Amino acid sequence: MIEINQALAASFGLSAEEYANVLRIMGRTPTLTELGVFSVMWSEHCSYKSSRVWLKTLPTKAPWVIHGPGENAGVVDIGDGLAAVFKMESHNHPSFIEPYQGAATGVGGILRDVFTMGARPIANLNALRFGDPSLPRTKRIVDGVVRGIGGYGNCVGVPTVGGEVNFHPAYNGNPLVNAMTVGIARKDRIFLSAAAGIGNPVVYVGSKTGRDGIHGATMASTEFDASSEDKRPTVHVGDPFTEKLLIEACLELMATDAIVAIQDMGAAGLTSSSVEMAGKGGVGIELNLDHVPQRETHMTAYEMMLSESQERMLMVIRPDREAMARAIFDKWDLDFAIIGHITDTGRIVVTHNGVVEADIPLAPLADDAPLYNRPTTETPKRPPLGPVADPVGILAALQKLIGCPDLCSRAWITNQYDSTVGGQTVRRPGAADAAVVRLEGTNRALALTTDVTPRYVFADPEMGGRQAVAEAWRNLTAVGARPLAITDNMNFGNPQKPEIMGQFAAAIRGMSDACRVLDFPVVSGNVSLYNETEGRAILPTPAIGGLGVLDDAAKSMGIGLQPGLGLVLVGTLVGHLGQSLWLREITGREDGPPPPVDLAAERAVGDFIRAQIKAGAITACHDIADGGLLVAVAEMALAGACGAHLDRAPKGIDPHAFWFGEDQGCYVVAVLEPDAFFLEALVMDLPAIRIGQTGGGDLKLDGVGTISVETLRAEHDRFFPAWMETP
Amino acid sequence: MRAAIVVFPGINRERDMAIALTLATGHAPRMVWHKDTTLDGIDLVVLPGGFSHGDYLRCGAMAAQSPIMPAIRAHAARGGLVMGVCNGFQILTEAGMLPGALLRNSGLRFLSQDCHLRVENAATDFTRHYQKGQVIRAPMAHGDGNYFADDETLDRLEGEGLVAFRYATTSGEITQAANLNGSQRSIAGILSPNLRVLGLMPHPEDLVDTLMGGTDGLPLFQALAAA
Amino acid sequence: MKLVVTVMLKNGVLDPQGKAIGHALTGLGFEGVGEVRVGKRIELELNAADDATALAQGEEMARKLLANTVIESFKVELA
Amino acid sequence: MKLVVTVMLKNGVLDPQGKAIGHALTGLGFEGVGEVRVGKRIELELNAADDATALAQGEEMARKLLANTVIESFKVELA
Ligand SMILES: Nc1ncnc2c1ncn2[C@@H]1O[C@H](COP(=O)(O)OP(=O)(O)O)[C@@H](O)[C@H]1O
Ligand SMILES: [Mg+2]
Repeated sequence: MIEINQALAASFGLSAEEYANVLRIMGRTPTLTELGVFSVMWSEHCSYKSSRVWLKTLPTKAPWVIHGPGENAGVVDIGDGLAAVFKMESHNHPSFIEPYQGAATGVGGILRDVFTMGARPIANLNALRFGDPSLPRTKRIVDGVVRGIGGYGNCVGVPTVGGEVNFHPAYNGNPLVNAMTVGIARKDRIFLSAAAGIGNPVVYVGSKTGRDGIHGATMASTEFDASSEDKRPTVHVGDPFTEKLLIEACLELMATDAIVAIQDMGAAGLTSSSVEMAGKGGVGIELNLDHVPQRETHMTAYEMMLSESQERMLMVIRPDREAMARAIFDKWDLDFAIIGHITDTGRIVVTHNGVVEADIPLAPLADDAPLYNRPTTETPKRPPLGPVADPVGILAALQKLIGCPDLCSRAWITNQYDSTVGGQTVRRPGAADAAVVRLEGTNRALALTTDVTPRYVFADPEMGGRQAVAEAWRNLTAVGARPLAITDNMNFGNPQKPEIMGQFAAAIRGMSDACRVLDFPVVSGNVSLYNETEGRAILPTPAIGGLGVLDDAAKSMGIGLQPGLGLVLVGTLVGHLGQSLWLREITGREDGPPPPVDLAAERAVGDFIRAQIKAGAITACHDIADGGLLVAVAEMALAGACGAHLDRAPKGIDPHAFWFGEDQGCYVVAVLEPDAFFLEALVMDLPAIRIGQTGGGDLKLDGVGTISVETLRAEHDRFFPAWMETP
Repeated sequence: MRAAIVVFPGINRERDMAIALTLATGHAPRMVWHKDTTLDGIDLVVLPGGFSHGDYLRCGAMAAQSPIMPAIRAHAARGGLVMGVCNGFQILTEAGMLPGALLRNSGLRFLSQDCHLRVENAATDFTRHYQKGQVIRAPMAHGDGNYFADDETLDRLEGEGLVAFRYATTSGEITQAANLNGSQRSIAGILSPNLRVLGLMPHPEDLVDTLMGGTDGLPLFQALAAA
Repeated sequence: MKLVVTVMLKNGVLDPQGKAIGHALTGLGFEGVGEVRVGKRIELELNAADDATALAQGEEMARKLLANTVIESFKVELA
Repeated sequence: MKLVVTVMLKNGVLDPQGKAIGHALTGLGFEGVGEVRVGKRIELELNAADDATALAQGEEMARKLLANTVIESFKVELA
């Protein structure tokens, strides 16, 4: 027998104070299973103990928000009686340990958060950050993560339509894999997790339970099984086939009135799902683990409660619908087992082999969960960059930038993701600033994007947080969509370090400001802390997943140029080179403050662009982001296989600052009638200048020189295949 | 044209296929569960794309043993129309209803991109609305589309005009570069000797709407609707 | 008892996976690596009357499902 | 000489493929099928000084490339 004491609690990740609280709540020494339940429910992952005070400050409301944070995923009204259900979630650590399975199960997990609410998943996106490409390890991780995302998403038949990829040495020992899923449901048919109905059966469906991913701390306690080390890796293996069956079976059951409450078994599987369902419903729950479908023999209560086996769900159903529900899961060859029932005790009681293994009052388990207001220190402001000379010339810089790992073509990655399954993908990866997916059977479409610029957040967390939200909003706007809401994935280092907690707090402040001004609330999200190796934190990375709606899918805008159009820059461009890719790639410096985001201007320019797209005045549209104006134009040229003749940089601004500055709130648009367009901008008092004319097969820069679109393409396409397809 | 789509567990392009068929025929196809055993009153049976049984073991291997398969064979034996796309093509080869096999893509990676197909035989109920030699675009999305058969089989397929589509360049040339998955003789789709069973890897059903980038796939469904 | 069914691609069927592995091994600095072929090993618990029955069942499983004899050959053994 | 490297998922690691195969075999009417597990068999020609060297090289190849030791175990033999 293992002795339950503070040392064991510490090895489970509970502090002395937290363990004292457990003793107080229980009024006795907890059992091993009880200690396990407390440790996972009070873990950073489940309790948000370091981040909760800050998350509460995020704006979460708007007339179109149906469910904000607190449910499995956020829900927004998208018109026509439909709702979009979406969330983003990280699988950073598992993807470092085993890139393929880590990424694959990340996709599986976020899919479940969405279909558990009654939504059919219609799109996946991802936000990936990797270390220095020159390290062999980085290559192995990229290969595994990309295969894993494709392996799972392709098999379940949800198109992967967008995402982003960055490289930076700060991620050498800690890659980030953030996966986002978007689903569609009828807005009056949303399923929630609050349990109800005393006596109602608690049903387990999906895959059998094995000893997958049981808390590392316990792994070390070899008492459970002397030879277990080798036999029980903490890695989860995903089974997308079972997930696909689970999606179909759940949606089939959801078309009936059988389900009272439903929740996926995510992190801390049976524990968190049962505790949260009962807790939210203000009821009690009794589980008999003898009935849990098991894949392995001799599993203990502790193991079953903490197992993170994938592709499982927990439901509370109406007792008179049991036979019908069982028949549906039988049809799909999935396990279906009644493992308990709802009680009025306000406690979770777990029995196994006739022994009560856990009996915990639910209210204190939730209410007395630790909550820390951790100390913060502000990130010092960066001094202005000062003048920087151009060492290489405009075209040489363009060639270098368009081919660098952060800007080169992502086709090698996106060609491994099925982006067309479903037959509704209007704008595929690379074709527009946001992916556009039509809603089957309607003219409506959703626009989807993921964004954050970690180097900005690192230099100035508040401005960087603001920029991340603004960029997501801008990308949705650039395809003509009305931005509705975001999900976020807060990836940071160790929150016990004041400078890291300071980054977190400031990023949240910046995000909140942007959300407010842009009417773009947060409806779901995820926090991933302790992203450090050997004491070195990652760049603070609050990844934003944005969702917008287009009333008419046919009106969505791409970035590809066509010949015979005027090119116009809308927005104020002063040539901000601080933290720009030009500065990093051309001069080797990561310096200066990031570009400021003027939220009022952002909103005014964006609303104007959207209105002009709707009015049919714009033929192609791209925002200015990484790499600046000239990279934006080059990307438009590549996407449309059409060149452009560009005017000289305006007087009073260095040409390299004009072409490569990363000023915010700016768009490049191709318009058929520039004069009419300028007039519209003038009326709205918005800055718009002509920058050139489309046509031909080259980018011709007045007073600078010419480079062919095909040369640019060769540079753009080279990096990934050359890197990944050579041993 | 009364069409049925067979739903094997794990397939995922049945909805895409239903949309294309509905568009061309004006009415929704019947969805048939893999455990059903009859296909009464059906003119065209479609085996859609996806990952039947997770593509575990070999793509299409387990689906080829489904309870519905005898009915599909009987339908084909009566001269009924059968079309297998992607996973459906793999199922048809695993079931022995079309010759050869589909191996792992030669580059060992999943391929999701548009490809171009040259129509090799336009005198079938599937391809009548195309011209022989015409080049059409279609999305591909597969990890195992590398068509393999022994030389004798390949010679026979070619000799009897049973190659329906080949991977080609936009101008219709057959090149190694255009043959993205490494298929023998660039074969993308083949026919049964009576020209009534078609298997092909790319997805014409995902290119039937200008909004999704084009309608190159539509004539195939229109031809079927008129068959 | 436990059956082991080994399934390999037939000679003459190109094995891109084997080729890639051979390539990668050479790239990693291993010398003298010749042809590499990759197949499957399927281990299955079987409750059969005796060894002969088990082997016969294994043969049938392989022919019906575990191997595609157009491209693969197989071998059935008791573990 | 010829090396055979067998790579299997470790015990306790979910084998979705094996699960599906077991299910399919039962569906086909085979009785008494218990757990099924699927692994890889890699056969490689190797030009090594002697058997011991070959086996040692095979071990290294497995550790470096052929097996994912986080979730897989392997065995190296001479054919
Ligand atoms: N950074 C965040 N911003 C907004 N909401 C968040 C954030 N992090 C977590 N949430 C919300 O907190 C709840 C719990 O999240 P999580 O533990 O990830 O759920 P699950 O167990 O379903 O994966 C969810 O409603 C989620 O949307
Ligand atoms: Mg959840």
